[in-house]
Order: sequence, then C-alpha cells, then structure tokens
Amino acid sequence: MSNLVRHRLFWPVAMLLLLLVGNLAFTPGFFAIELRDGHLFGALIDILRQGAPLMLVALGMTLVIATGGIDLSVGAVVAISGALACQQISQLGDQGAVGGVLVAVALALLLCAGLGLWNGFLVGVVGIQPIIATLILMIAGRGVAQLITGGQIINVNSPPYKAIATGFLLAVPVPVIIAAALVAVVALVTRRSAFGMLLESVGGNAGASRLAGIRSRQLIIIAYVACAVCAGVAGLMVSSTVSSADGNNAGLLIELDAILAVVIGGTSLLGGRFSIAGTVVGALLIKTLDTTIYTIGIPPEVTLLFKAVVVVVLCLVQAPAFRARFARRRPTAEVSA
Amino acid sequence: ACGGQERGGGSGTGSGAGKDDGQIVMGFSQVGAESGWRTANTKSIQESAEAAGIKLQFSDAQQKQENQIKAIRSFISQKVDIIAFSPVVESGWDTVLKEAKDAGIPVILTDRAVDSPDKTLYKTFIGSDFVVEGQKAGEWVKQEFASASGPVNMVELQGNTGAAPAIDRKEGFASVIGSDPKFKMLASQPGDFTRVKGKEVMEAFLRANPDIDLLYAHNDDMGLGAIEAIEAAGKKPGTDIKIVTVDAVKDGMQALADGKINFIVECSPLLGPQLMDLAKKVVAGETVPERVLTEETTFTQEQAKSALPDRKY
Amino acid sequence: MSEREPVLVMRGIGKRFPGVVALDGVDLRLFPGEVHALMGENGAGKSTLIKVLTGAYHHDQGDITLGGEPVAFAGPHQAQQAGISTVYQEINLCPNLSVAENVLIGRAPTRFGRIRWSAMRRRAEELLARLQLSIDVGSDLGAHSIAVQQLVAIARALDVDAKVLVLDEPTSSLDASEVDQLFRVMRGLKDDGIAILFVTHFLDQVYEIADRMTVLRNGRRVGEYRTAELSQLDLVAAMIGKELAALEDIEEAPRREVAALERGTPVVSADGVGRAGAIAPFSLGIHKGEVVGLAGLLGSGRTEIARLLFGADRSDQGQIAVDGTPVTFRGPQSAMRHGIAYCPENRRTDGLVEELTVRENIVLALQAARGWARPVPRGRQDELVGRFVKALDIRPADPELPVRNLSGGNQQKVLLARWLITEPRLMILDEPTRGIDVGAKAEIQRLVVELSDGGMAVLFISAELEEVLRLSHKVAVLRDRRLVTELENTDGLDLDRVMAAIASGGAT
Amino acid sequence: MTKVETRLPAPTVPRRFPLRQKYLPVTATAVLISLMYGLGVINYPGFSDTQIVLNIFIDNAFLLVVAVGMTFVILTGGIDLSVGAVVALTTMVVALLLENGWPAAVVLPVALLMGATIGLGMGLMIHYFEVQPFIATLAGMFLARGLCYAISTTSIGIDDPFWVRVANAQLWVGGWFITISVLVALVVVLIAAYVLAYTTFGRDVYAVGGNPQSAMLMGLRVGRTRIAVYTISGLCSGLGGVLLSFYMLSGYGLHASGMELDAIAAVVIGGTLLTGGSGYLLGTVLGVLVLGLIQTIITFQGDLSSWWTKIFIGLFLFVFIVLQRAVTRRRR
Ligand SMILES: Nc1ncnc2c1ncn2[C@@H]1O[C@H](COP(=O)(O)OP(=O)(O)OP(=O)(O)O)[C@@H](O)[C@H]1O
Ligand SMILES: Nc1ncnc2c1ncn2[C@@H]1O[C@H](COP(=O)(O)OP(=O)(O)OP(=O)(O)O)[C@@H](O)[C@H]1O
Ligand SMILES: [Mg+2]
Ligand SMILES: [Mg+2]
Repeated sequence: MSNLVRHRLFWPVAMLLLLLVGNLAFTPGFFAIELRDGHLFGALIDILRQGAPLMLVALGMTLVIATGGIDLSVGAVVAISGALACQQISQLGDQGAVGGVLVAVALALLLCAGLGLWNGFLVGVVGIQPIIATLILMIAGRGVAQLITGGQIINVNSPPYKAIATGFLLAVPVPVIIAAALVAVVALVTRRSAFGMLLESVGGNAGASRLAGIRSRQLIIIAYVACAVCAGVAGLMVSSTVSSADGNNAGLLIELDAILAVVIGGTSLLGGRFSIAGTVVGALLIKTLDTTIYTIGIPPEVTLLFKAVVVVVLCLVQAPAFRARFARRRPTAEVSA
Repeated sequence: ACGGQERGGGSGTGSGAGKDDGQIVMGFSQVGAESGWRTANTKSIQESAEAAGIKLQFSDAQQKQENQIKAIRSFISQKVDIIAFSPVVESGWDTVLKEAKDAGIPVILTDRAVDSPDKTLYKTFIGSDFVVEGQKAGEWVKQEFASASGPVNMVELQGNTGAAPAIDRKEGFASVIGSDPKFKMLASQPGDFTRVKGKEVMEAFLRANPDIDLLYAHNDDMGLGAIEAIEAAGKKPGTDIKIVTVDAVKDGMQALADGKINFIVECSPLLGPQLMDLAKKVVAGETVPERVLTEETTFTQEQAKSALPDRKY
Repeated sequence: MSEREPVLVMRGIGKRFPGVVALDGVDLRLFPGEVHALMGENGAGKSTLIKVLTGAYHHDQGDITLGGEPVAFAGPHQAQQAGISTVYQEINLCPNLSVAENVLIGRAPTRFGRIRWSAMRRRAEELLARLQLSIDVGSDLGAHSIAVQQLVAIARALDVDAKVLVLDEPTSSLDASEVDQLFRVMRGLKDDGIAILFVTHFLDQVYEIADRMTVLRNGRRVGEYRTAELSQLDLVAAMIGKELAALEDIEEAPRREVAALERGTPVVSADGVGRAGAIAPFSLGIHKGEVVGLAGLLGSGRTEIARLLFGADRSDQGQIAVDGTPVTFRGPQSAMRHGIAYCPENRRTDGLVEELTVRENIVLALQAARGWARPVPRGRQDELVGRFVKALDIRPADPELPVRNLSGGNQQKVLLARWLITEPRLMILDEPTRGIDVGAKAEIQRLVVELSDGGMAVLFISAELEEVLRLSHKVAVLRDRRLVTELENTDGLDLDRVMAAIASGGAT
Repeated sequence: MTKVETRLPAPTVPRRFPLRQKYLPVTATAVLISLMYGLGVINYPGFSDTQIVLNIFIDNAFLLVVAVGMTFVILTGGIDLSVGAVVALTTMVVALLLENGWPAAVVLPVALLMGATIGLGMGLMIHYFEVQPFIATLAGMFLARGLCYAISTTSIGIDDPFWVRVANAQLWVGGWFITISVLVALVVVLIAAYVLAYTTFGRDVYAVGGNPQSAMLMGLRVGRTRIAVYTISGLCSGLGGVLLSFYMLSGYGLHASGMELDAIAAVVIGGTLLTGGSGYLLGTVLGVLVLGLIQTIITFQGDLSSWWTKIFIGLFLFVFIVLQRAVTRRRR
C-alpha cells in the first residue's frame, strides 16, 4: 500500500478518480456506458473522446519538454493543420471522396511536420532559446492559419473527414483509437528504441551528452517534429469535430493545458526524465476537470477559482515536502482520498 | 519587411500630409480577428473606405485594449484626419481620447460605446445594441412558448467570460425572460463564441439534463457546434430542442433555413458604408447624430430562406 | 592533545538513503589546532558525514556538539554562521559568477548595503594569492579549469573566520606544488587553533599533514588513530577490511618498458594542430599500444589537447590524422567513429547525466555511437554493465540506481566504464583517478597497462606526475599552453627531469 | 609516491577576452534596435519624431515594470505565469475600492501589498513544498483571474480625481511629453538594476540561478532568495497593475491578457537565459523596446490585415532574434 502511495502517479490518478466520483454524485448515471447502434456512449467515453486532442498535444509536448525545451506554438499548429485540411477539402469536387480527404490530411500533416522542423531548426541548430523560438511560430502561425482560412470559418461537408472526430471503429470512437495508437507508438518508440534514453540524456545534461557523442541536434529536431505532427493530428480532430476550420480560435491556449498535463504527469520542465503514462493521466485529469465544471454547473465567474484550487491541492498532495509535514503529524497517512 | 516597403513608401505622401491632397486619412483600430463576424466587419470597413476614397490606416489590436490605446496614440502622432475604433471594453478610454481631442482629431466609435461621462470626447457612435439583441431573442422565446403549459427548460451558451456582447446578451435575454417563472435556466456556461467549445459544453449539458427544451446561444457559431452535439445525442435540433442565436452569419442562416435553428437575431458587421459617410461628414465639420444604429433585423426560418441567396458573409 | 576539549563531537550519527545505509552510528571528534583525516574507500560515507555535519543532509540518528553546545543546523548557512567552513567534494560554486564573487559571495564587503566591488576584487586576489594563484578575478569562474576552480573553492573556505575547516578531497585535481601551497596554508591555520577535517585518497598527503585520523568503512567507523601510530599498510587494511596478505592486490602498476613497444603509423597524430587562445599549435603522435602521458601545471593546456583530439573543440589550424589518413572532426561523434574515446576531467558538468541510472550512463556512449534507432539489447546491456560494475567494483552494485546517488569516486568509475565498453582504439583519460581510492586507483592503473598491452593507444592526463611517469611510454610536457617537449620514458627519465622540463620550458 | 620538493613558478594566465564576452548580447541587442529604429525612420514619415520613442515608453511603462519583476524570477531559473492576471486583479481591486470611495492614499498601498502577497504565497509554495514554479504560478494565474471575475465580469471605470489627474498628467520636456508612469517605470528599472548589481541579495539571485544546489552548499539562503524574487515579481505586477489602471482608468478581468508571455519574451529577448543565472536588467529594457518598436512599425505600416499583422510580428521577431544570435554566437 505504501508503495502504491509513493508511486509517482498515485496522486494524479487519485485526483482523477475523486473528480469522477464527484461527478457521479451530481449525475447519477455518470459511469454508465451503453452500447447504442453499436457505438459506445457515456460520459467516460465523452471525456476520452474530447480529451483526445489535448492528450495528443501533450504527448508531443512531453518529448519536447524532455529535451529541456518547450513548444508554445502547438496551438497555432492545431489551427494551421485544421485550416489547411479544410481548405483543401472544400476545394474538392466531391468532398466525400476518401482519396481526396486523405490527400488533404496528408498535406496538412506534412505542413505540420515542416513547422516542427522549423522549430527544431531554430532550437537545435541556430541555438535560440526554445520559448522564444516557438513564440515566433505561436504568433505568426495564427496569422498563417487565418491567412489560409481568409479569416473566415471554412465549412466542409465531408463524411470521411468528419469521421476523424465523430466516427466509430469497433464501437470505439475514432479519436480515442487514434490517440491511443499514437500514444502507444510514441511509448514504444521511446522505450523500445534508445530514443527515450538519449532524449532524457540531452535534457538532463546537454554538455555531457555532446561529449558522449550524442547527436542532440537530430534528437531535438525529431522531438519538435513529433510534437508538431501530434499537434497537427489534434488539429484535424478539433476541426473535424465541427466540420469546419477556425483559424483564430482552434487550439487557443491549448499549449498551457498541454504543458500543465505534462507537468502534472510528473515530467519536470527542466528536462530529463519523462513519463508518457503521466502525461496521459494529466490530460485526462484536465479534461475531466472541464467536464466537471460544466456538469456541476460551476458559475463561469468562479470557474478559474475552482481550477486554481484543484491545481493547488494537486500540487500540494504531490509535493513530497508537503506529505512529509503531513505524515509527521499523522504517522499513518493512508487517507483514502 | 519585404512587401511592406513599397507600400510603406506609397503611404508616405498620403499619411500625415493627408489634408494637402484632400484625401481623408482614417485611423481604424480593430479589436482583432477573433471570429468570422469580425473579419466581415473589417472587410466591410476596408472596402467601403476604398470606395469612399478614404485612406485607411488599419491596426489590429489582437483583442487587447492596451494595443488599441497604443494604436490610437500612434494615429495621433501620425496626424490622421479622423480616428475610428471598436472599443474592446467600455471603460478606460478617457486619457487617450483626450489626447486625440487635444490634437484636434475627431473620433468615431463603432460597434460599442465607451462609458466616459465626457461626451465631447467622441463625435458619434455607430453600432448595434447587444442588450437589445438579447431582448429580441427573449421576446421570441416568450412568444414561441406562450402556449406551453409546463416549465420550459433552457440552457445558455455564453460568450467569453467578461466579454461585452456576452454580458449584454445574457442580460437582455434575462431581462425579458427572468420575470416569468415558467422559464427555467438549467445551465449557463461560456462556450467562448466557438463551435468546438459550443459542442463540448452542449454535450455536457445534454448529459446532465436529459430534458432540454430551448438553447440560447450568444452567437451562431456556438449554436452550430451545439447542433452537432444534439444530433450526436440522437435528438433533432430545431424540433426536440429549439435554438435561438445571435449574429446571422451565413452558416447560421443556412442552418436556420434548414430548420436546425429556429430564430436568429441579426447583428450586422457591415457598418463600413455608414461609417464612411459619417467620417466624411465629421471631417467636413457637419453635425452628426450622437448615436447611429446599424440597420439590422431578425430572421425566422422562412425569412432565412429568402434572405440566404444574397447573404454576403 | 587529548587533555584539551574537542571543539566538535559527532556521536552515533546515522543516515540512510532509500536502499542504502550511508552512515551507521559514526563517531567523530575534532580538536582545536589539529588536522584530522577522514579516511575510507569510495562510498564509505565520508562526504555524507560532512554533509550531515553542515546540515546539508538531515541525519536520522545521533547528535552533534560544537564547542560544547549541541547543534542541529538547518543548512550550510547556519553551519557557516556557527564557524564551520566547508569545501565540498564536487566543486560547488557558481560558474556563471566571477571568480571574485565565488570567493566572497555571502560575505562580500559592503558599505550601506552596497557591494564594494573593488574591495571585493582586492580581497579575492589576496585570498587567491595565499594559494599562489594569480588570475583575473573578474573573469567568469566557468572559464577556468577544474583545478583552478578547486583552488577558488578552497580560497572561499579560507576567508571565513572559522573554528572548523572541512576539506573534502580538496587536492584531487591539484598538482604537487598547489598541494604544497595548500598544506602551508593549512599549517598556518592549525597554528591558529583551527580544527581541520581533511579528506583525501592520497595516503602520502595524509601522512604529511594529518595528526590523527578516523577511518570509515561501509558507513561504520572502524577506529580513530594517531597518524604516527598507524602504518600505511595498517591504514589500508583498516579501510579495506582485509588481511594484510590481500594487500598485494593493491600494489600499483609497475613502470612501463619502452623497449617492448613497436611504433608504426600512429593511431592518431596531430600535426601543427592548435586553437587560438587555447593552445599553441602542437604535433603529437600516439601509437598502437602506446601510453602517452601529458605533464604540465594546471592551466598548461592538457585538457585543451584532449578536447581538440576528440573534436570537442574545433582546431583552427593544423591537421589531425587517423592511421595516417587526414580527418576533420566535426564534433565528438566523428572522433568516436574513428575509435577515439574521451573521459573528461569534470565528471559533473561534462561527464555524467545525473538523472539517469548507472546502467544508462554506462551504455550512453555506446548507444550514441549506434544511433537511437538501434538500441543495445537489454540483455547485452546488463551483461556489459554487470561486467564493468564488477571489474571496477562500482558500489553499490545496483545498475538501476540514479548515478547522482553514487559517491564521487564511484561516479568516476561509471564514467570510465562508459568509455571502456566502446572498446576504443585511442582512449583519452583526463584525470581518470581523480577522487578514486587507493585500491581502485591501482586497479585503474593496471587497467591502463592491460589495455595498452592489448593494443589500445592511451593518452593519459593526471595531476599526479608519478602516475604519469609510471604508466607512460612517452611524456609530453606542456607549459603555458604550449607543448614544449616530448620525453621518452627510458631509464634516465625521472620526476626531477620532468619537473625540470616543465620549469624550464623544455630547454634541458 | 615520492614527495616532489621542487617549487615551480605560479602559472601565469593570459586574460582570454579583451572585450567582456558577457556584455556582447546586450550590446548586440542595442545595435540591432537602433537598426530597426533606422528602418522605421527611413520608411515612415513622422517616425523620426522623438515623441514616437517616448510613446513606446508611455505605452509600455506597465510592461516594463512587470518585466523587471520577471527578470528577477527568471534569473533564479524560475518563471512567473501569474503576472498578467495579477496586473488585471490589481486594476480590478483598485477600481473597486475607488468606486467604493476609498481614498487613493489607501488604495495605492493596498494594491501593492496585494500583489506582493500573492507573489509571496507562490514563493512559499515553490520553496517549502517544492512545487514546480510553472505550476505554482499557473495556479496563481487562475486564482488572480478567477478573483477578477468573482469581483465583476464587467469593466469598472475609475473616476477618482487623483487617479484621473495622474493619468492625464503630461510632463512636457521641450516639445515632447512623457507620463508619470514612465517616470515610475524608469525609477523601478534603476532601483532594480542597482539591487541586482550592487547588493548581496542581487548577487544571491544570480548565484541561485547559476546552480541552486551549489548556492545552498555555499551557505547562501536559497529559500529566502527564491521566496523574495516571487514576492518582488508580485510587487512589480501590483505596481504594473496600478500603472495600467492609470493608463486605462478602468479595472477589468480581461486586462493584460497574455502579458506574462510579453514579459517573458522581453526578458529573454534581452539576453537573459531562461535557465537562470545570466542576464542584465538593461537587456530587459531593450527587450521591451523591441516589442514596442515592432508594434509601432506595424501600426505605421497601417495596411496589414489582421493575419498579416501577426505574421509580420513573427517575422520581425525572427529576424531580430536570428541576427542577435548570429552576432553573439560563440564558436565551439
Ligand atoms: N543522495 C544520495 N542518495 C542515495 N544514496 C546516496 C546519496 N549520497 C550518497 N549516497 C550513498 O551513500 C554512500 C556513501 O556515499 P559518500 O558520498 O558519503 O561516500 P564517500 O566516502 O564520500 O566516497 P568517495 O570517496 O567516493 O567520495 C554511498 O553508498 C552512496 O551511494
Ligand atoms: N586561468 C585561466 N583563465 C581562463 N581560463 C582558464 C584558465 N585556466 C584554464 N582555463 C580554461 O580551463 C579549461 C582547461 O584548461 P587547461 O586545458 O589549460 O587545463 P589543464 O592543462 O588540463 O590543467 P588542469 O586541468 O590541471 O587545470 C580550458 O577551457 C581553459 O581555457
Ligand atoms: Mg566523497
Ligand atoms: Mg585538465
């Protein structure tokens, strides 16, 4: 038990469960999952589905943060990706054509990869501090997204495209599958190859890594590209949810949520050790928090206060120093919260 | 600064020396480009400026009042002939407007008023009244459910917390509906004026409240997002759940015509021509009315069908 | 001495880290006006004891009295206030600040709250002059070699008006003359009645300066001895805990035989290679199976040569050749592709990734060479790591511990292991025996001999001239960032001749 | 081992850099700003007016003050995301209190105290509970913005005579004017620069940023320093909020949105390392100038659509930063 409590992810997971249980108190059927027309429905499924974009952005962000960097441009990339895909699709003769949609999606992701390359180049090769390097794209990228959409909302009417966010595969929502697949791929690549370890090394001590012969440039670039592509996929989901692209608002402030998810998951912003499982839990926690706010009906005026309290409580219970103080007074710190 | 250079050179003779060649120079500080509505507004102003032969110094404030103040101050030092802007918020303009007044540059407000007690700081204010928009929506709802016997369960999608249209549209709606105990507001959350957020919040609403009769969304986009959520939950928007929104952008009108929205209160962004007329008059020294309302209306499903073909934005 | 009251008493000190008992009921007494050596193998608990003393760690058991009063410091700040001045093992200074600030920060001279910069520089220069170091005190500390940094750390500790001075391996990267100078200063302090706690792995230094010593083994105190009453052999036996017979094992490597070496084309050769502001152009060849030692004073440019040969810095002139073929190094990885390995002197900033585990740190270079896409299979990792943990006696022998939890000496061994498993053709060792205990040091020396006998070329840098002399076939002498001469290690070569060459700039 | 008795001459070490390398980034930034200014003067008539430069200060006085506080935090290797929200909260509280008839002489210290208290709270959380600064200050940000909305979702105008007088006061020098806020900001910059360069506390800030572990072992009071910088940042945000309330004459929960990024950007553009330990306050001033200058140029351009505005700001930043980097880059 005490090993369980000491586990890095114990408190985030506990908090997540607490929030879910809290929801149950307000909405009795909250945990119910039903099969309707061969599709899974239910609040928990909704959280997974709605949380998929954030999870993806946070996933990419984890890699970047592991290198000791940060990527502020993900929100802009989310917008650009959706904008380009929708713009391409809207010009198709037959918007329902799977081939055309695939091309559009591929183009969008390619562009995102290019943007990631740009970030990676600025950070890894030119040597600009990550926060500033990605700030450039954060500002300009929004402009680019609006340039693509002409400042309007581009609507598409394309069933295949719509399926990215609202479809089901084997009863499971497609975005959940995509997110799970990408998480699995990243987890596999980082842990089965040496990518994760070398990334942690670069983030932990860049100078020593160089002297150990690690090509940090290459790793850093890959991390930023992966981050941008993840954000791109998230952007497709976001725009596909409502079958339209909104250059200004898509992915607005998602970078903050993503970084928060990563840090809640136990990855340090200073770089080094990272935890993908932690990031997933972090993203789910944030999304659940949002849902909780809507379902409990917290008045908008105090929404932020509520969030602040949750973040503070979470930080404190997670802080070893805090628990040490707590434990000293009460030797058996096995509270069921 | 590639393309900028030649254009900058061109503007060289225009700005500052505006009065010499007779061309009016107008400094316009836009809030941002946060929505399709806003973009249409910008476009209308830019196009009508060109049509009216007015040289426009356009500046985008990216939703920040600080930036708008900076832009106005910059217009003053550029010695433009007239300044127009859509204030992000009501308060806080006195200082910079006084500077403009001291510099002898007249100011026109668009879209939203300022709450300064000193009415001489600006010449006129042209725009819609968000409170009235909310009231119009409320009145329609009252009429629509006049015959309903049981309680009417409503949910509301608000704009960004703290944004002026959100506050006023909520207030206007509530002022009409609030007195009637028949109407019950089950939930009201911000959907940030966007489709994605509108959909997400609506999903939560639907889950927590199985029995919703009416949705009031502060703009079309949130309404459109909510429609997706309603459809995904297996209900029929416009029938199972009545929907009333504000704005009347093209997509909203389309949904209205399709029967998915029941009523839209127009909030027209196309105030460019009116603004340019006013500007010319003001620069020429003519008196203009203190308050100019934009020409707007409301749309029912029938009206939408006929209005849709020549909807510009 | 014993009739006097001890100034500092630590009694029954216990300290455990997750999974390790670092200290277990350790006692320590310090008398005023004595130099007390704290002895023990790598990982015995010396540094931990010191950190407990100064409040950097909180101990689990035991109590500390200073001047008769029980104390419990919340942190080094309080310890300093109470008159305990400390130089910690790894250089704990701020590389981003100037040398002067590093010497004096925390007690900079002020007037009305304003730091008097000129007075501060002057004071710092004075303190460094006591150690015979004259450098620009306005320069950033990080620009200086590790030896200079170590001297700065010592100078910092000397400034305090202290009752107790604690020096944790202050001499590990100093050469003989610096050590002499330090001892002279220490004797002066001792005469002033200051108690000095001194940690080193150099037995000679202990016998030269210490009055008494406390020996630790595996976190326990073995005993307290008067230096005069304990022979070197007995001391080693106490530290290692083995019978005298086993001590044969730690005999140091024998002097090299030059004659046995056949020299063909050098594995790596430098022809007029140099870098402005760092090292004057030099030429040097290292052959298969040859150990080339670099001798020089601190700051003479030994590290610079190593870095150029490894591609860590770019040369701005000259040509490096591998097997006679000219090559250009665009970074460490191209040097590694040619079979060159470099074990840097500053393990903390240039060597280890503290967050990673011992295993990961060991396989890091091998993995980097293979690229991330071709991971070293876990089984092979475990096998390699296991082998070297055993061979180098890395303790604790748990490869999954974060390397930052290891003692200084064990960290050094991890770094060595990292490069050994890459099986390089040229191994550049920059102070590989720094902070390593007697047993392990002999082990490493023997390893160097073995490796070179096996055909590896080695470039060996050490502040300890004897060691250089013993291991090298050839000694290259540096002075003022210039390679002045090369001396074949024949019978005629001895320490005096090397020293003379350094002193005269090779004019002998 | 035999004892080596030979005394060797002490090493003579040549000074390596004639021009202090560490001042290079700031120098380069200053030169680049002049170039950028020149570009504006050449391209836009009226740009050469000195008032344009003064306007940059007038329009950014509050940002400057906030960025000063941020500089302290970043120098210790931390980050403070709460500044924008604290600025907004300050304007809100100021407006609320004035509306309720509190005298200006009370409101002013209350506002500053509130900022400092929020900063102190975050500092305590960061030090005693080892919460990552990013998270602690993000919570602070939520809290402060949340309090704004809890007070009122609409903006509150300020018509207190003192406030209005200060807001409208123009200090004329020759044909040009500045505001009182500019004066305040410059005083803050001078004080802060003095503190960083000439006080023990200032040097502790650098030491903690260089290596907190070492600083602790060197006997510096790391905890105190860390708590202090967040308090200072909070105080500066409070003061920035007061200046903003002069600038806007209103309190509003959406004021200063995203200002934390502007402040961080200004500090980092000014050459301060986000990892801590290196940077100068002068750099921060230059960073604020860069941001202000870019904005001024864009406004003068005057025919950019909203999206081209963003793209151009990004482009300007990019060119500036790459040039800055190219000039200061050291060869390996
Ligand atoms: N922070 C830590 N966390 C966990 N274990 C630690 C930590 N610091 C030291 N140890 C362990 O405590 C033991 C004693 O280490 P210590 O650094 O005191 O050794 P030492 O005698 O100074 O050795 P050396 O001569 O190599 O410096 C070692 O086993 C080490 O691995
Ligand atoms: N006095 C000094 N001033 C500035 N930089 C110095 C000084 N001494 C050394 N350095 C720098 O420190 C690093 C290592 O120095 P160098 O190679 O000269 O030392 P070394 O010969 O290996 O001697 P040691 O390591 O014993 O000090 C190099 O970057 C060098 O430029
Ligand atoms: Mg030690
Ligand atoms: Mg060296």
